[in-house]
Amino acid sequence: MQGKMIARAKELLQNGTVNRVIGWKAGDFAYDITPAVFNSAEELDAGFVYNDFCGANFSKYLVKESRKEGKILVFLKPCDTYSFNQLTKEHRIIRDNIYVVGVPCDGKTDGETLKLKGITGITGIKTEGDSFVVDTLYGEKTIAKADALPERCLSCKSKKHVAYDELLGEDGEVCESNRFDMVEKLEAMSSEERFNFWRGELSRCIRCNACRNVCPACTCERCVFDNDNSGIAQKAAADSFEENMFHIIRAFHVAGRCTDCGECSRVCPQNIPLHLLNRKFIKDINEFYGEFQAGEDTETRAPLNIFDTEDVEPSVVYEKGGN
Amino acid sequence: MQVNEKEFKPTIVAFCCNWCSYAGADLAGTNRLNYPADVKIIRVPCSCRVNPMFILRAFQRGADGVIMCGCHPGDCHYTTGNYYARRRMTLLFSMLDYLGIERERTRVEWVSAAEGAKFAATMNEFVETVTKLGENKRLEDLRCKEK
Amino acid sequence: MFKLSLNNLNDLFKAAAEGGALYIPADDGAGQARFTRWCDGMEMSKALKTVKSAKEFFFPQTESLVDFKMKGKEIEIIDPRTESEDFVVFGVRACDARSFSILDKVFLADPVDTYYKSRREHGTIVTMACSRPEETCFCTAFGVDPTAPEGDAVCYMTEDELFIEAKTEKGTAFVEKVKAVLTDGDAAPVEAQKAAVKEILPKLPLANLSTDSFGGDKLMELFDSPKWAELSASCLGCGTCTFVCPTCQCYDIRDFETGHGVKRFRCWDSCMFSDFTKMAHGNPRLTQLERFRQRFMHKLVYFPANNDGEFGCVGCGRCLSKCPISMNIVKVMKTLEGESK
Amino acid sequence: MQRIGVFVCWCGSNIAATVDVEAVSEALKSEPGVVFSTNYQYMCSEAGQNMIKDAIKEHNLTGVVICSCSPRMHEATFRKTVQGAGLNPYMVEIANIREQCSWIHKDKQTGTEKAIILGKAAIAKVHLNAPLTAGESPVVKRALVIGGGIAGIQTALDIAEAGFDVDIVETKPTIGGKMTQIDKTFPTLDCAACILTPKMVDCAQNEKIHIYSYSEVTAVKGFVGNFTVSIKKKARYVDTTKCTGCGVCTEKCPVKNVPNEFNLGMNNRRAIYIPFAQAVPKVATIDADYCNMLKNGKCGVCSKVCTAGAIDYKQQDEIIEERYGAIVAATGFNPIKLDNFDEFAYSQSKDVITSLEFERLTNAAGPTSGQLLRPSDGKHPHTIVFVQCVGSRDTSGCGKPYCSKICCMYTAKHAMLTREKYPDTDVYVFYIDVRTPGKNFDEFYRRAVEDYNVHYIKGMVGKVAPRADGTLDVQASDLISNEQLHISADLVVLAAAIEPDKSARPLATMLTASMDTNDFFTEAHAKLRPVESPTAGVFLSGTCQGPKDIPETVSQASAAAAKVIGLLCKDKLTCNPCVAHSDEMLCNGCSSCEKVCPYGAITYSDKEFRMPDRTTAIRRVAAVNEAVCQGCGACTVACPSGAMDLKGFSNKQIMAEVDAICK
Repeated sequence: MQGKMIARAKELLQNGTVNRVIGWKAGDFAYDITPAVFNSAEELDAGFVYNDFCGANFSKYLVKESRKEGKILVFLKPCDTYSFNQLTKEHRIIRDNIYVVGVPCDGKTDGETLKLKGITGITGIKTEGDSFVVDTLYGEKTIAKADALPERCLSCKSKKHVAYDELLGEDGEVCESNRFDMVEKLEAMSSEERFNFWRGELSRCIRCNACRNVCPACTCERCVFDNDNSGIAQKAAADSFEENMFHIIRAFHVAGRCTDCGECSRVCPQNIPLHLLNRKFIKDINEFYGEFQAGEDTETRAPLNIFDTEDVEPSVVYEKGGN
Repeated sequence: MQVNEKEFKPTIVAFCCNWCSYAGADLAGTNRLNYPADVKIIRVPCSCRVNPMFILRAFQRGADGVIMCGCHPGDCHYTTGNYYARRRMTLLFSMLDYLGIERERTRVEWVSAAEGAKFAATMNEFVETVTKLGENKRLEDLRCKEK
Repeated sequence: MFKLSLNNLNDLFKAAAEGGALYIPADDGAGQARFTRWCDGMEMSKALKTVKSAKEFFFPQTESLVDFKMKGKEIEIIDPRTESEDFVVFGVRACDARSFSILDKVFLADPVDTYYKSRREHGTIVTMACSRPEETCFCTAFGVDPTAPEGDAVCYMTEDELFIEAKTEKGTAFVEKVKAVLTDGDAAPVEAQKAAVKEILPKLPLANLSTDSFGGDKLMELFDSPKWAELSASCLGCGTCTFVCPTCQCYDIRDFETGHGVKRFRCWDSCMFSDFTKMAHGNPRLTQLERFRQRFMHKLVYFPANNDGEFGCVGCGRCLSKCPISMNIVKVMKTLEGESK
Repeated sequence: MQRIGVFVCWCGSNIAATVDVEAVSEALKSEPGVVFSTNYQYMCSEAGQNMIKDAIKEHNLTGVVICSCSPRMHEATFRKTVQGAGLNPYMVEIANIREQCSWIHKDKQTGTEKAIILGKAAIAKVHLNAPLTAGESPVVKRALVIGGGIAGIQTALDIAEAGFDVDIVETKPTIGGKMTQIDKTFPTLDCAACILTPKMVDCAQNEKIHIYSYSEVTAVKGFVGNFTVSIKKKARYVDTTKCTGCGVCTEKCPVKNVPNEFNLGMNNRRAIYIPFAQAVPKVATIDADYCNMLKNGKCGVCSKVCTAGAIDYKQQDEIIEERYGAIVAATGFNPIKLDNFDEFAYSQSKDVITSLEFERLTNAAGPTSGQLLRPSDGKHPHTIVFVQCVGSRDTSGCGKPYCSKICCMYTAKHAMLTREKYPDTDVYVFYIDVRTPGKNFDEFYRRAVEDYNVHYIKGMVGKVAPRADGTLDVQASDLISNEQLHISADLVVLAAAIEPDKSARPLATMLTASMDTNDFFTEAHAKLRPVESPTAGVFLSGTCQGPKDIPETVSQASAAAAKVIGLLCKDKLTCNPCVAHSDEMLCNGCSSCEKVCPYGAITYSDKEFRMPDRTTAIRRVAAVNEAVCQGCGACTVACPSGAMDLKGFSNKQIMAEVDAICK
C-alpha cells in the first residue's frame, strides 16, 4: 500500500491536482511516526511511510492546512473520514482545497501499546502474517497483531470511507462493533463503584491537554479552559473537581459531534480511557434519540442541535436499571 | 418543619426560566406555599440558557443539589428552548450518574406559571431527597469548602 | 556497601517509612508506574521509568503559595505552608537524579525559591542504577551514567539482591535508619552488573546522539534555522512533553476565588501552550513554531548559555514515548545537527 | 469596581414581618462594592423611588440592587426610576425577597438569612452588569399576505383599511381560495359566492392592495420591520394589463380536454382559461402543459381571436423583490389524498366522492349545474352515505391524528340540503362523534336529525364495495345497537381530513417560522399569542395554523391584521437589549447556534481578521441580528467556544450568582 500511495501522491503532485501532501513520516524507531507535509516527490521518497503504526488522524490538521494556498492531498483511513465529514459539516475545513485519498486500515498500533504488552527496548519491527516480530535489545519477541492493537481498533466501528475523492484499495463495510461493552459494564456497577473507577482514572490526569489538542472535534479558536474571560479557565487540575470538570465539559462539548475516532485515548500519556466518556454520550444518544453516527454525512443535524417533541424526559436517568 | 439546628441543611440551586417556572415560584409565594429556605432560585430567560457549566459550578461551590425548571414541553415562551434544554440535561445528568455522582442530586422539572403548588411540592420533595443523601462529596471542590 | 535479599524488600520499605513518608515507583493500575506513597505490602514497579518524573516532589504540579481570606471588605493574608515532614524518594533513576541539579540551578539561585528549597531540604533521594535501558534512553548523550546515578544513596538491583551505598550525609542517615534489615555487601556483583549494562549502552539506537552542534554559543544559527518550520508543523501544542519532562520548570501563578477568599497557587505551565506567559496582548510567541522552538532552544542553547554549558535535558526519553505525534528533542537534535557549523 | 447601592423594601409588613430588613441592609452594606445600603417601607412608592434617585446622585452609584418583590412585578418600575437619575436602566438587579422568601418562610431568622444570600447574589450579578442600550430598527410600512383565500383576503382588506399598503401573493390564477368552491355555508346556509365575491372585488379595487396572482414567494430575507421577499410571477402568457377577461379565447381554444381543477376534475376546461366567472383578477391564463402553441408551436388561435392583443407566448417567469414590514402566512388547506383509504373504494368507483366534490356537484356553477347526479351514470342517487372522519382523528398513521373540525358541520349541511332538495333520498351519516361547538351549530345539526330525518349512525364504515349493478355495498358497524350493517348506496361521500397546503413547509423554512409535526404553523403562544408566529413580524391567518371554519378563519384573519397594523403604525421598533452577542474572535463558524435559533436571528459571513499571530485570515463568523433575537439563550449553550453570550444574563453573571448562593 505504501508504494501505491507514494506513486499516486507523486502523480497528483506532478499533474498539479495538489501542491503538497500530508502523510506519515518515518522516525528513529519503527513506531515513532510523525505527521508531516511533503512538498515534493523527493521528500516523499525520503520519508513517507504507511504501516501498522500510522495511527494519527490527519483530519484536524486540515483546519489550518486547507486555509493555505493550493490544494493538499490527504490520506485518510476509514475512521478519519468520519472526522473529516464532521469538520466539513461544521465549516471548519475548506473542502475544495483538499484532495482526499481513502486508504484501507486493518487497525493501527503504537509503541506504547506494545510496551503495555511487556515488550520494551524495541529496536525494530517486522510484520509476518498476523504477527509482529519485534526486535528488542533483549531478544526477539513475537506478538499476534490482534493482541497488539489498541482498544479503539479492536472495537473498530467502520472500515468504510464516508468521504473521499478517490480510494486506494477496496472499501470496507461498517462493522458490527462491541464498542459499548465497557460502557455497559460501568453502567451495571453501583454508583459508588463507578465513582471509584472514574476517580482512579481521572486522578492520573496531568492536564497536558493532549486529548483536547488532538481531538478533531475540539477545534475551537480558543478553548473555554484557556480563556481567562470564560470564567472557567484552568491550567492545572488544582483540585479533583477540576479534573472532573475538564473532562465532563469537554465530553459535553463534543457530544453528538465526536465520531469516536479514539485519538484522545491513544495520546493520553496516563492511559486514561477517555473514549469511555465520549462513548457514554454516543450510547445515550443512540438509545434516547435514535442511532446516530457523527460524521457519517455532512448534512444531518447534530443530536443536540435538534429535538423531538416526544423526547425522553431527563428522569430517564433515574428510572433506568442498575444502581 | 421540625429541623434540628445541627441537622444537615443542604444548599440547593434552582434555575428557573423567567416565563413559566420563575412565575410558578412567585405564585407559590403569593399562595404562601412553604418550601425550605435551602432552595435559592436563579432566574434565567429560558431553560435553554442553562449551561452545563453552571450546574457543575454550583456543585463546585458547595451546592448539594441542582434543579432546573422550565416551561412544560410545547409551552416554551421561545417555542423550542426547553426541548433543547431537555436533551442537554438528559445527557449531562446521565453522564454525572455514569461518573458516580448520585443521580438524585440533579433534577429537571417542568413547572408552569400556574403551578405554584407543584413548584412548592417539587422543592419540598427535592430538598428531602438531597437531605437524605447528605453533603455532596463526590463532586466537591475542597478549596471552596475551607471556611 | 550494604545489601539485602529482594525477598525482604518490604522490610526495607517498612524501615524507611518509619517516621516519614516513603515514595516508591508502583504500578498505577493502568500498566504504568508512578511514585506512590508506600504502605505496607506495596510492591515496587518493574518499569524502567515512571510516567511523570520525580521532580514533582520538589516542584509539585500545583502548590499553594498564599491564601487571602475575605470577611466583608476585610482581607487577611495567610501563609498556607505548614511544617513539612521528611520524606524519602526511592528508586529514582540516574536521569531524574541529574534533573534535580538542573532544577536547583533555577530554584536555588538568587532569589531562592523558598517553597522548593524547603522540599529539597526535607527530601532524601535514593536512586536506582539502571539494568535494562530502553531504546528511548539517551542519557549518556548528556553525560549521565545510568549505571552510577547521583543521589543521597544509590541502589543497584541484581537478580535477587539489592545493594545500597550512601553518598551524602542524608544518604548515610537513610542507611543508618534501615541498617537493621541490611547486611554487608560486596561490590563485585554490582560491578559485574555495571559492566553488563555498559555492554548494552553502545547498542542503544540513540547511543551516538551528539550534542556538539548545541550549546550556549550556537544561539543565532540555531534560532534562525529554517528547519524549525517542518519540525514544529505537526506539533499539537499540548503539554505532554513538558509535563513528563524531569527538567521543565516553567510555572504559572494563578488566583482561585473560593467564595470566601482567594487561593494563590502556582502550577506547571508549558511553553508549548498558546496561553503561556500571557501578557496584555497575549502570548509573546505568536505561533506554534516559536513556542516549539522556545522549548528546545531553552534546553539546548539558553540553559547551557546561563549555566556553564549544562544542557537542560537529561535524556530520560519520556517525551519520545509520550509525544502524541512522536516529535521530540532527539528528532530536533538530529535535524538541526550541523546547522550551527 | 462598581459603586453599588442596596435598597431593601419592607413591602409594608409583607417582607418586614418575616425578614429583618434592618439586618439585611446592614449585612449587605459590607459586601464588596456596596457603598450605600438602606431600607424603606415601600420602595415602589414615589418616596421610595425618590430615595433611590437621590442616593444614585449623592453616592455616584453605578449599580443598584433592590431587595423587594418579584422582578416580574416591579423590574420595569425600578429600571425607569434609575433611568430618571441618569443611570442605565439595565444596571438594576432585583433580589426577590418577597415571593421567594418572606412569603414562604415563617421563621424570621431563616427568612433573614435567605434574604441576605439573595441580596448577595444580586450584588454579585450587578458587579458584572454593563449598560445596555436598546437598539432601534425602522419599519417598512407595507405588509405581505401569502395566500389569497378568505383568510388572506380579510387580512389584506383590514390592513388596507387602516391605510397601509398590502400585497397578496396567490399561487393560483385567481384569489378566493377554497371558499370559491363551496356552495353554501353553515350554519346560515347563505351562498358562499355571494358573500365572498364582493370581498374579492374589494381587493381588486382597493388601491392599497396589490394582488400577485399566479405567483409564489421564493425567498425571504431580513427581519421584523424589514423583510425582503422575492416573488416569482409565473408566466401566464397573457398580458394582464391588456386582457379584458372577455373570455373569447377560452371558447375558441381547440384543446378541450383539460381537467378542470375548479370542479376537481369532474369536467373539462380549455388550455387557456379563466378559473371561474368571478375570478379576480379576471384575466386568462394559458396552461403550458396543454397549450399546443407552447408545446409544439402549432396553433395560435387565442392570439388570433384576442382583440386586445393580450396573448404573449414568449412571456417568462419573472422574479421581483419587494420590502415589507410584516408578513402574514395564510396558506390554507387541502383535503388529504385518499390513497391510504382503499377500503372506501374512492379510486375504484366514480360514485365514491369527497365532500368538496359533493359541493361542486350541488353548486349551480358546477359540472352538473347544481343537479345532484351520480358521476358514473348521471342518474339521481336515492341512497347516499356520508362517512365522517376519513383520515381525521386517525392514530394508525394512515391519516391525521387531529380533528379536522369542519367535517361534522358541513356533513350535516350536505345531508340537510340533500334531504331538502330531494326528499326521496335516504341519507345516512356515519360518525365517531358529532362535534358541534359553535354558535348555532348544535341547533343546526339537530335540525338535520330531527327535522330532516337524516340517519345518523355512530359507527365506522369498514368497507365500501362496488357491486355489478352499479350500487355500492356499504359495510358498517352500528356501535350503539352493536349490529353489522349493509347499506346499498348510490353515492358515498367521504369527509376527508384537511391538511395544511404543501407550500407551507418550504415557506416556514424561508420565514424561519416553526411548524408542528402536522405542518401547521406554530403560534408564539398557544393561548395568548395565537395569531403571531414565534418569529417576530410573521403572523398567522386561517387554516395554516390549524383547522378552522369560515367564521373562525375570518376572526383570526382580522386579528392578524390588527397585529400587523399595530406593528406598521410604529416608525421604529425598540429591541430587547438582553440579546445574544457573538465574540467574533472566539467564533468557530460551526453553525451550531444558527441551528438552534428559533428566530433565524443568526447569520454567518466570511470576514477578514487580523489574527493573534499577526496574519490575516478569512474566517466564517456568526453575527446576531439584535432586532430579531428574543434573548432565549439557546445559542449560548450550543456554542462550545463560549463565543455566544447573552447580554443581561451572561455566563459570568449567572456563575457569579451561583457562587454567591453556594458560599
